[in-house]
Order: sequence, then structure tokens, then C-alpha cells
Amino acid sequence: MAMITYREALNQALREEMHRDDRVVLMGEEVGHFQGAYKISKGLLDEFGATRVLDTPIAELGFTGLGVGAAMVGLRPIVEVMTFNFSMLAIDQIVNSAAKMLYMSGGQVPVSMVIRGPGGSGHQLGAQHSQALEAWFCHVPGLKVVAPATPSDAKGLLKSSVRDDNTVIFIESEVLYGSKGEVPEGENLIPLGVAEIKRPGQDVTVIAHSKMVLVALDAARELEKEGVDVEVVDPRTLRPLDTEAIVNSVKKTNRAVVVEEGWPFCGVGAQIVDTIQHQAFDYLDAPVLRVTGADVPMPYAKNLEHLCLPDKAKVKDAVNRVLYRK
Amino acid sequence: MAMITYREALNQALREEMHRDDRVVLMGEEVGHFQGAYKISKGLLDEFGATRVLDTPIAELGFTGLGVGAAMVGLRPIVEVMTFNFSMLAIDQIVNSAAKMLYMSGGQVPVSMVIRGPGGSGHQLGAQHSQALEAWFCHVPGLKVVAPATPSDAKGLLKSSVRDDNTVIFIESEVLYGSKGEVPEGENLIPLGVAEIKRPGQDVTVIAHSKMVLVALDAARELEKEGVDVEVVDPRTLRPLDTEAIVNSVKKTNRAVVVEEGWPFCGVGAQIVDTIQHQAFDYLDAPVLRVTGADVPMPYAKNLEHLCLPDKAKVKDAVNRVLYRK
Amino acid sequence: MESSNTATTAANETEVQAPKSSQSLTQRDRARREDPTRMKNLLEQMVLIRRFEEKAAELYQESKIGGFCHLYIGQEAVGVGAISTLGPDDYILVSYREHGHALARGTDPGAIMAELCGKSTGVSKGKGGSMHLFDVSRGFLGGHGIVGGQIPLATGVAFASKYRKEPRVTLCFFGEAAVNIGSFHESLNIASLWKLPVVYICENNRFGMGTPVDRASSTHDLSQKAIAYNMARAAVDGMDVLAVRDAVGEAVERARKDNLPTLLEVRTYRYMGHSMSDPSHGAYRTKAEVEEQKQHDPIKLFTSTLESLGVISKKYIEDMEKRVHEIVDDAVAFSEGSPEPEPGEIYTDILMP
Amino acid sequence: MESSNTATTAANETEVQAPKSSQSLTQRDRARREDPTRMKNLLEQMVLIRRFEEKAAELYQESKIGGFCHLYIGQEAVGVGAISTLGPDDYILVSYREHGHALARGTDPGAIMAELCGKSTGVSKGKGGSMHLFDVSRGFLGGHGIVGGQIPLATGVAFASKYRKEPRVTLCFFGEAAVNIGSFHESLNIASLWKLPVVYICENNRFGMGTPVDRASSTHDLSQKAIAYNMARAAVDGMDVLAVRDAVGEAVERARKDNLPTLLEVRTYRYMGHSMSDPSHGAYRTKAEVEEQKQHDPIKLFTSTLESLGVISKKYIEDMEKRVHEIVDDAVAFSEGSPEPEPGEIYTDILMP
Ligand SMILES: Cc1ncc(C[n+]2csc(CCOP(=O)(O)OP(=O)(O)O)c2C)c(N)n1
Ligand SMILES: Cc1ncc(C[n+]2csc(CCOP(=O)(O)OP(=O)(O)O)c2C)c(N)n1
Ligand SMILES: [Mg+2]
Ligand SMILES: [Mg+2]
Repeated sequence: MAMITYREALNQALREEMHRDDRVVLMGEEVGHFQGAYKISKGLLDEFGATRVLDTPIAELGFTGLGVGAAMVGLRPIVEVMTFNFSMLAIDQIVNSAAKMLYMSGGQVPVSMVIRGPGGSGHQLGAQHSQALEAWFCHVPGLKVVAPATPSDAKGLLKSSVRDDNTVIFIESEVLYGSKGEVPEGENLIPLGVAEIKRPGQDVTVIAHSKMVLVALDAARELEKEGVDVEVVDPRTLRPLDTEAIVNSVKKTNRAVVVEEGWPFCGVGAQIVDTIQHQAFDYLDAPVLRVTGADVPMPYAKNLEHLCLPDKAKVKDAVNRVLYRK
Repeated sequence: MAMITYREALNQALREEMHRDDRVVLMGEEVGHFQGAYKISKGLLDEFGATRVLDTPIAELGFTGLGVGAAMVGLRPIVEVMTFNFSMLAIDQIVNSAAKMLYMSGGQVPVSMVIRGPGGSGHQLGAQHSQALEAWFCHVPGLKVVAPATPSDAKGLLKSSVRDDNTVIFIESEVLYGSKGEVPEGENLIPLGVAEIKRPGQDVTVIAHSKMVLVALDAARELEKEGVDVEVVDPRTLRPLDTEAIVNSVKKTNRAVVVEEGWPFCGVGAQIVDTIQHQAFDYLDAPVLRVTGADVPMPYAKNLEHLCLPDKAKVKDAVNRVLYRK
Repeated sequence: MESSNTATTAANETEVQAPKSSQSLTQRDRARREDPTRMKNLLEQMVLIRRFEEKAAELYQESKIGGFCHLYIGQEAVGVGAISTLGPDDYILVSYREHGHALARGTDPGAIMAELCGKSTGVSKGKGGSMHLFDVSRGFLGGHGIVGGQIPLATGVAFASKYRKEPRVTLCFFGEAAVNIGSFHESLNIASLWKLPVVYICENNRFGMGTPVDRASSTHDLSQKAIAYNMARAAVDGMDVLAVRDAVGEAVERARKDNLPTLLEVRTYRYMGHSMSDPSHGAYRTKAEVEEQKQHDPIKLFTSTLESLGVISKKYIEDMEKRVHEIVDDAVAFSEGSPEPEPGEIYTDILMP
Repeated sequence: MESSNTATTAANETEVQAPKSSQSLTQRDRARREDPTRMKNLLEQMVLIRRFEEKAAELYQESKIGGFCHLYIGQEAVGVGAISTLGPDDYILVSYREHGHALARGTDPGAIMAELCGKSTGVSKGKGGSMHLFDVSRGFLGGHGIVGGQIPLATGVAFASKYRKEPRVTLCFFGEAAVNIGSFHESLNIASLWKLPVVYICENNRFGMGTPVDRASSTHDLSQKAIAYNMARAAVDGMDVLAVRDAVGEAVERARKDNLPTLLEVRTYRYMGHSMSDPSHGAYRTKAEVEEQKQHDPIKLFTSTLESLGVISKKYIEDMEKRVHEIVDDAVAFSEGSPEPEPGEIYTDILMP
């Protein structure tokens, strides 16, 4: 096992998949000569050339739709959105073309592609550049949505996403790019739709994805000292969601907290709560609580931004409340 | 009280508000010479002239952003999207400009406008033209979201929306345009954010909006014959949501069913379930159940489309299940 | 600046009288150079589209077809002339007004009619409908309902062909109102920048629903938009099937040989309402205007040209109409005899396994 | 078609050598016609922007400024020259690279610096940041972070002015890479169609992040894009503050008098990295290129012009630098002395009551 960063893991996945399958092309703003706005595509232009690593103009609707069109005839484009904030400009092509093409064509036209880039807030990027939009994509049948929390998951899930015959929305975490973790050598495919218990526990189930997994683990470590044994479940894939893993955990702990960075109203957590109360109603000893980003556009000021994001303290507080502690 | 259609009610609201306030302009595709694709703006071009009723090119991102800009300096644009399916092309301007401008400017720049048009499915319009996207808009702080079910609500809520100092996403129902109902003469403003109990009942609370209110009422009438007394709560405004009205009803009936036309995953219903289980946990005698549109792109074939939509039978079945009947 | 603007305006003037070459020849001139069998075939395709859609209009009135149904009547020469230039491996993407293009491509009329009627035997299993016809076996990639939506898609299909070094050309059809939407602009810029083998065919039928082109677009000469992308262009008479065939043929060659895109503005006219739910005339155009336009009917024109050149006879025309009539009747019979999709179809084709 | 394309190409050629008039005069010629006090003022504004941002760069290094911080250094002549043509009631909308425009508009440097540092006394209460400066009292309407996002907004602001019959003009600034996005296309078409009083100022600083214009846009002459919208246009030397002032002045007059929009391509250069988090050079341009460009520095050029004409002296320049230095120091002091926003501010300004 090698200790590498989340960024390197993604870069390796891209490189390995491009080597494996020459139907795979990478396109997006600055992915080539600039090596990627966040350097995820570092070295790929040199290695695979300008026919497979394409710098696009700033035209999200156009180049995402172009990627969909290329996928319609069998290429496997990886479209990098510089950040998912800009995917809003392309969302018509993502939803009305990519997600529906197979269905509208009566099964004739699959759209196998990956749309990837960083989601969530960075550091003081302000309202237009700090959004966690996974709930929007999760709402749409025909899409798969992935949001890895560790370098190992990032690599294994991205490789599986590239090989998946559907359109996968792969949401990375800008603030995790530099984080390190063990990544198995060689091929290590992680199947889509399978959650991982990042920390086993008996007392409370905390469901979290992407960066929030680390926040949840932090909280769990502290709660352990207080004698509270938290189980942290990371769905890893948000659509299709591994409801079984979540429900089984809650049936064991009888208590759940759902953590996400995004906005609360109609968020991913709301769906998870619905699933839990529906499938584990008789097991619940307390209402499921949610910890989410503040229900506001992200403010720029450092102190305000910090207060808007879920953190260890907020997760601990929610866990204590579902346990009716203090 | 006059019996008029939902369409006429909207048309009256537009006319009255344009008379009252000359800051109000109406723009969109075919709203003028063509009298509106669904004739909601019938007669307005003749009455108010081409300076206030503007046919736009097919450029949703452009003309919606143009409306936001006009609102930034004090006009009160009403932007008609021919259907909300096309609002996806404008969603960047709706979310990143309209919803955030007041916040980003530190309170200097309100954006008072209405973005309106039909949502949901029509009759066999196929996958790209049959979407209920309210959950997306509800997810976003800085927006208000309204979805009326009756002519009276349509008129009273649209007038209030035009007068509201914020951006209001006003989602009409294409299939209700021809439906009739009593509408009070003269000014009848209905405040945003206030639910209405469309039918009082003791046994089960059914929460539904837009066309689903009529479906719920149908089901309630039949269930009454079977001795089941259903309370139908229509939030009318989805954001801000009148959680108090919903929770109070559930505290009374101890059982709830949430109905919506849209997709289930991360839908509006998921949020309502979260609210109920959080605020009325100890009152619930059964898990809250949801009736939603099928989790698929809408198929064209009549028989399939019919099966995809929530109907009386599905609502009755859910009510029976929360009552543990048969 | 002053001088600059006069410069500009001047420039526009010159642009406005768009490239004439494709108009300079009469249909007779072109017909003399064209293979008679081919021309008979083009005529029959145009007539088939006309009769097929007249029948579709009936079925819509009988509520056997639902949703939005956009007819191509009046524009047949565009799809037929353009698609006649393609080889079997080429690609076609169209808007929701695509019945004619699918028929011109040779897709089974029965399967198209069945799709319009929402039957399981439809080209898209009845799940797509009138706006979403697909026939991958013929490179017919839809049928798209969002205005401009097919333009980036077609650009991507062309990208794939170039990437694979396959000599395939992609034709992308859209209406004149679609040039005002962002996806047109973003796509044409990329196609020119990356030199992609695609032909953008703007079917200028004068109206986007009820809006005449001059109330939607700031330039009256739409092919002029190509200047902004350094792209080859031409304005073409869309009522002359041979003029369309020649112009598209040159563009297809440019795409196949040099990987260069072209923007063609093809001037045509829609006889019927925007869709079957709209009136054929009304606030936005007079009945008289529509009738006047029918004088330039592409089928009439081509028929008389071929007659006058002795390529076809009255008798031939009668037989052809009979053949077409049978094809349409068979298509309807096939559709009527086909079952609705199984309920289980709702949950198939959402994701690949 | 052949002829048509040669026609096209020909057309392009002529277009490419964009309207020269605004270049034809030297800065000296223009300076002779310009009011000396005005010119001193323009120079001081440019210097203020330069020094202000040099300081901002320091504060960013000290992590007192966070997020993305895009500097305007090298482009000062564009904002200063353009905004000098406005009256107090006119409007300005800009991209995220807007510090210079706000300073040129007269917004308090202290309030701008405080915003960059996320203080409650910032122009946007510290909630907007570097990319979202707003000063409604001066018609300064942001500071927008989505490329092209301000273009439809500015078009709407201009629409409102025309609707109210107010003689206000709107300036809309964006980078050259923004011309490739749909919102540019959709907005310019509508502005031309509806005859709106807006001036679109494309600041061509040669790069969009690390992408040179010729790898992003299919036309090298960007002002040529205006032809697609029948819009007046000009290409302007963005290193000559007076050339910018003259060109924008004419466009502003056209907007105010005739409600006609204009597209100006102003050719300039960015000295620093795309944002403070990016290198000033690297894969996409050499250090040498950057240094070479600095030879055409707009401040140097204007200073020597004014000196050579005897409008200013060495002494004047020293005094000016002192004045500017003080303004910048005061701005920093004001910011440093200001409190962070109250936590409660998180939940204000989301909705109007
Ligand atoms: C983005 C979008 N906006 C609006 C519509 C509704 N609509 C469907 S067709 C049409 C007019 C298109 O006109 P044109 O492009 O000229 O094509 P034509 O119908 O004339 O063939 C409109 C406004 C749509 N389908 N997509
Ligand atoms: C829609 C969108 N896509 C991508 C980005 C990321 N981004 C920010 S600035 C920029 C380059 C813009 O270049 P240009 O328009 O020339 O303006 P400049 O930065 O040179 O002033 C990019 C790609 C964005 N903010 N918005
Ligand atoms: Mg048209
Ligand atoms: Mg630039």
C-alpha cells in the first residue's frame, strides 16, 4: 500500500484508465497545457497527447453536450468541470440528454461518460463558488452519483465510474485534494452502489459522504473518549444509494445522524432520513437528526464561512441529542 | 365569487398587477403576439403594449438573466418560461444571480421578480418535457417557491408573488390550466408561506401540492365512504414551507402520506418526511409514506405515462397502509 | 470609431447578400446534371413524407397520436436533399421536427408510425414518441426536444468520428430560432476551433412557433453568423431539393475531406401550425401568406421540373402516389396492429446493467 | 458554394483588419485635445489601482485576503479610460476581476480593502469578497464570478434604463474568454434586437487562465463577433488610456443618444497570474513574454506622454505617488481596524422582509 494524496489517486485512475481503453478521452477547461486547475490531470497531455486530452473553451453547456454526443457513438469521455458550480450551465445536457438518452431511444443509445470535478466549498470562495449540489443530481433517474472521501475510494471509484456504461456524476472534494491515505497497489476497483462502514460502532449511526466522513470520524474519536461508540457509514455512491447498509446499521444502533455539507432543504440527508424512517421505523429510539451546511448562500468572510460548515462540534452535539445525553 | 379557470385566474392576476404597478413587465417566449404558448398572457400585449409585454428569442439563460438585471435596478419583471423544463438552461442565473445577489451585495441589491410557467407533465409530452423540478428550486436559499392547486390560490398567490421583494419561482400546472374554481372578486392576496387545509380530517394527514391536491381530495372522498377521514394539507408555498401547519395536522392524526408528482429521490416529499419525523416523532403511529412519480424519465406511451403518475388508487393504498388497513 | 461603424455597416451590407452561387442555377440546370433514377427517388421520398404526415395529422385528430407532434410539410426538400448526400455510415441529429428526416434516411415507416402512436414496435419502443425518434442502425441519433440541444450532441458525434479517424460526416438539423440560443454559439465555436466534420443545417422556415425570424434574430442573413466562427457558409433555396442536395453535398465533402464544418441556412417554409396543437395561421401570419407560399411547393416544383424534362410521366406520378399510399397504409396497419408497451417497460432502459 | 466560401473567406479577411480609426491617432495626438486636469486624474487613478493591488497581493500572501483574488495590474487603462466617460447615474457590471473598476468609479478604497479582507465595513459587509464588490450608490453592480454571468445582467440593467426612458448607459466588462460562452451570444442578440443602451467591453488580455485566445476562440478578431448581431464595434488599444476613453466615449454616446449597443474589443495584457493562487507565467506563457509586455505599460506610456507635453513634472509624479501611497495605507489601516462581521450576519440579507 502506498500513502498518496487524493489528488494523486485521481490522477492515477485517469492515467490507468486512459492506458487501458483508448475510447477514454479527457476534456474540460485547462485540463491540458495548464495541467488542470487543480492539477488532477497533471502530465496527461504529455502522455496521451492533444487528441485525448482536450482544453475546451469556457462553454460548459457546449463541451458537456459534446461529451454526451461523443458517448452516444461509443467514446467514453471524461468531462472535467472546473468546479461543480459551473455544471449548472450544463445541467440541461446532463439531465435532458445524458440521463434520458437510453430511455428515450428505447435502449438504443447508452451514454457512458464521467462528469467530474470538485464540489463543495473551498476556502472563502464566496457564494457562487461554494455549493454542494449533489442533491440535484441524486434527484435524477438515469444518473449515478459518486462522492469519495478517501484517496483509496477516489481511485477505485473513479476507475469503476469510467468503466460504467452509464453517466456518472463524480463529485470530488476540493478541500481533500491534498489529503493523504493508503491506496492499494495495482487494480483496485470499488463497485458503485456499495457503502463502506468507515468505523464500526454500537451506539449511533452517523451517515456522511465526501469530506463529512472525516468530520464524522473526528467526532467519533472524541465521542469514544466519552464512552459513545459511533458507527460511521459512508455511502460513497449517493445514487444508487446502498440503503441496505444504512438501514442495517440503524437497526443495530437504533439511532442515526446524517451529515452533509450541502443545504438542508431537500438535501441528500432528507432522502436518507426518509429511507431510514420508512425501513427502520420500529427500530428508531429517537428522531433521525441532520447536520448540514447553513441554509444560506456561502458568505466570504472567514469567520462566517467557518460557522456555516458542519464541523466536529455540530456532529457531536447531534449524536448527543439522538442519545438524549446532556 | 366567480367560477373561472386556473388560466383565467393567472391572466387576471397578471393584468391586475400590471395595472397596479408599471414596474411590472412580462417577458418570455411567445407571451406577446402569440398570447402565450398556453394563453396565460392573453390580451396583455394589446392592453399594455410591446414595451411591457416582450416576446424574447429562445434564449432562456439570456432573457432570465436579463430579467434579473432589470430587477437589480428596481423593475419587477415577470419572466415566463414556456415550461419549467427549459428553466434548466437558466438555472445558473436563477441560483447564482437572483438567489444570491442580495447576500453577495451585503443587502444592497434585492432581486424582486417572478419566474413562472407550467411544471410537471402534460399529456404524453415525453421525457424532456415532463418534469416536476420543484425540489431543485426548494433546495436553494434565497428563492421562494410557489405551486398553486386551485384558481383562487393561483390568482392570490401570483399577485402576492409579484409584490414580494424576492425572487419567486412560481410553478403552475399545465394540466390544471383548464380547471375551474371559485375565485373571490377583487383583491384577494394570499400570503406566501401559509398552507391551507383543503379538507379537514381526523384519521390521516395527506400533504400534497399543485395537481396532487386534487388527486388527494379525490382519494379522500372515496376513503370517506370507507369510513376513513382524511385531512388534506396543501402547503401552496413549498419554500418557505409552512411546517407548523403540517406538523400540527400530523400531531392530530398521527399518520401522514406525502404526495408529489416529481421524482422520489431527494424530492420535496423527502424533506417533508424529515420535518415530520423530526418534529412529530412521538406522535407518529406509522412511518410516513410517500406517493411520487415513478423514478424514471417519463415515457411517451399513454399507458406507461399513466402508470408513472400518482393517482387516486396509489394515494388510497398509501393511506390504507399507514392505517394498517387491509 | 465613426469610420469603424460605417466599416461595420458596410461589411454587413456585403454579408447580407449571402453567397449566391447555390441560387444561381435553376432547378432545371441542376436536374440536367443529375441521375434520373436518383431524382425519381428524391421525389418519391418527398411525397412519402408529405403523405405520411398528412396521415399522422389525421391520427392526431383521432387522438391516436398524443403529445406534441411537429409536422415537416412544406420543408420536405431540405431533409430529402440533404440526407441524399450521405453514405450509410454517416450520422444525423435533428430537432423534434424529425419525421421527415427519419423517413428520408430509410427508417421503416411502420416503426415510425408505431412510435408516434406509442406502440411497443415503435423505433424507440414507444418510449420516445414523435419528438424522440432513434434508429441507430442508420446513424439516426434523434429526435431532440430542447431547442438547440442536438447541436452540442452532433458536434460531439463529429468529434468522435474524427477521433477515430473514421470518414463519417454528421448532419445537424435545427430551426432558425435555435441560432439565438447559447448551445448554437458554443458548439459552432468549438467545431471551427477543433475542425470537426459536421454540417450545421439551419432550416429557416421563417418562424419559431409564432415569432418571425426578424423579431428573434438581430441579423436577417443567418448564414452570416458563421463569420463569427470563421466557418464556411452558404444560404440555400430550401424549396429546391436539388439546390439543397448540391449545397449539402459540397459541405459534406468539405467535412469528409478536410474535417471542416459548414453552416448552411436553408430557406424554407412551414405550412402547418408549429405543432398539431397550434393553428396553421393566426396572429403571426395570414392564411393568404401560407397559401401564397404553397405556390412554391417543393414537390410541385420538382414534379414539374422532372415532367418538363421528360424524366417522369403523368402515369409515373399516379403509380408513385399509389406506391406511397400503400406504404403509408401499411405503416398505419402495422402500428394499429401493434401492442402497447408492457407495463414492465417503465423500468427498463434507465441504466445499462 | 465554392464561390460562396471564397466570398466568406474574403469577407473574413476584410473583417479581420478590424476598424482602425481608434488606433490611427497616437496618444500624444489625443492628449493634445484632452483637458490636462482630467488627464492628471486618469493617471492618478491608474496609479492608485496599481499600488492598491500591489498591496492586496501582499495582504494575500499574509493570508489576510482569502479565496480567489484576481488582480487587474496591466489592464488599468481599460477600466480607467472607460469609466471616465460615464456620468454619475450610469451603471457598471464587471467580472470577478473588478477591483480596478470599483476604484475608478470612486468607491472608497478602504471599503474595498475591507471587503477583500472579509471585514464588516467592506462594501458588501464582508459577505461578498474580492469577486463580489457592490456599490449601488455609484451604480456599481458587481463583481460576478460565473464567466459571462454579468452579460445578461448588464443587458437587463440597460433594458430597465430604456424602459424608464432614463438616459443611463450601462458598461459591461468581461474577458476575452467569455465571448465563447452562451450568455454572451444570447445577450448581444437581444441587446441588438431590442436596441439597448449598453456597451460591451471585452478586455482581451490574451488569456483565459492558461489558455491563449487562439486556442479558445475560432476568430482572432473578437470585435468581429459583433457582425453576427449587426452591432457596431471597434478594436481598441487597451494600453492607451486615451484611446480607450475615446472609443468608449463614442459607444456611450451611441447608447445614450440612439439606444444602440456596441461591442468593443480592448486589447490589453495581464501581468500577474490569473488569480493570486496561480503563477504569473508557466506552461502557457514565458517570463520573457510578460517582461516584454511590460514595456508597453499603460502607466509608463501615459506618464511619459504627459511629461513630454509638459502636463506633469517629475515633482508632480513624486507628489502623486505620495498621495496614492497614503490612500492605500489608509485603506489598509481602515481594513485592519475593522471588525469581522457579527456571526448573526450569516442569516441576514438572504430574503427581503
Ligand atoms: C430551450 C427551449 N425553449 C423553448 C422550447 C419550446 N419550443 C419548442 S419549438 C420552439 C420554436 C423553435 O423554432 P425553430 O427553432 O425555428 O424550429 P421550428 O419549430 O421552426 O422547426 C419553441 C420555442 C424548447 N423546446 N426548448
Ligand atoms: C462558467 C464558468 N466556467 C469556468 C469558470 C472558472 N474561471 C474563472 S475565470 C476563468 C477564465 C476567464 O478568462 P477571461 O474571460 O479571459 O477573463 P480574465 O480572467 O482573463 O479577465 C475561468 C475558466 C467560471 N468562473 N465560470
Ligand atoms: Mg423555424
Ligand atoms: Mg482573459
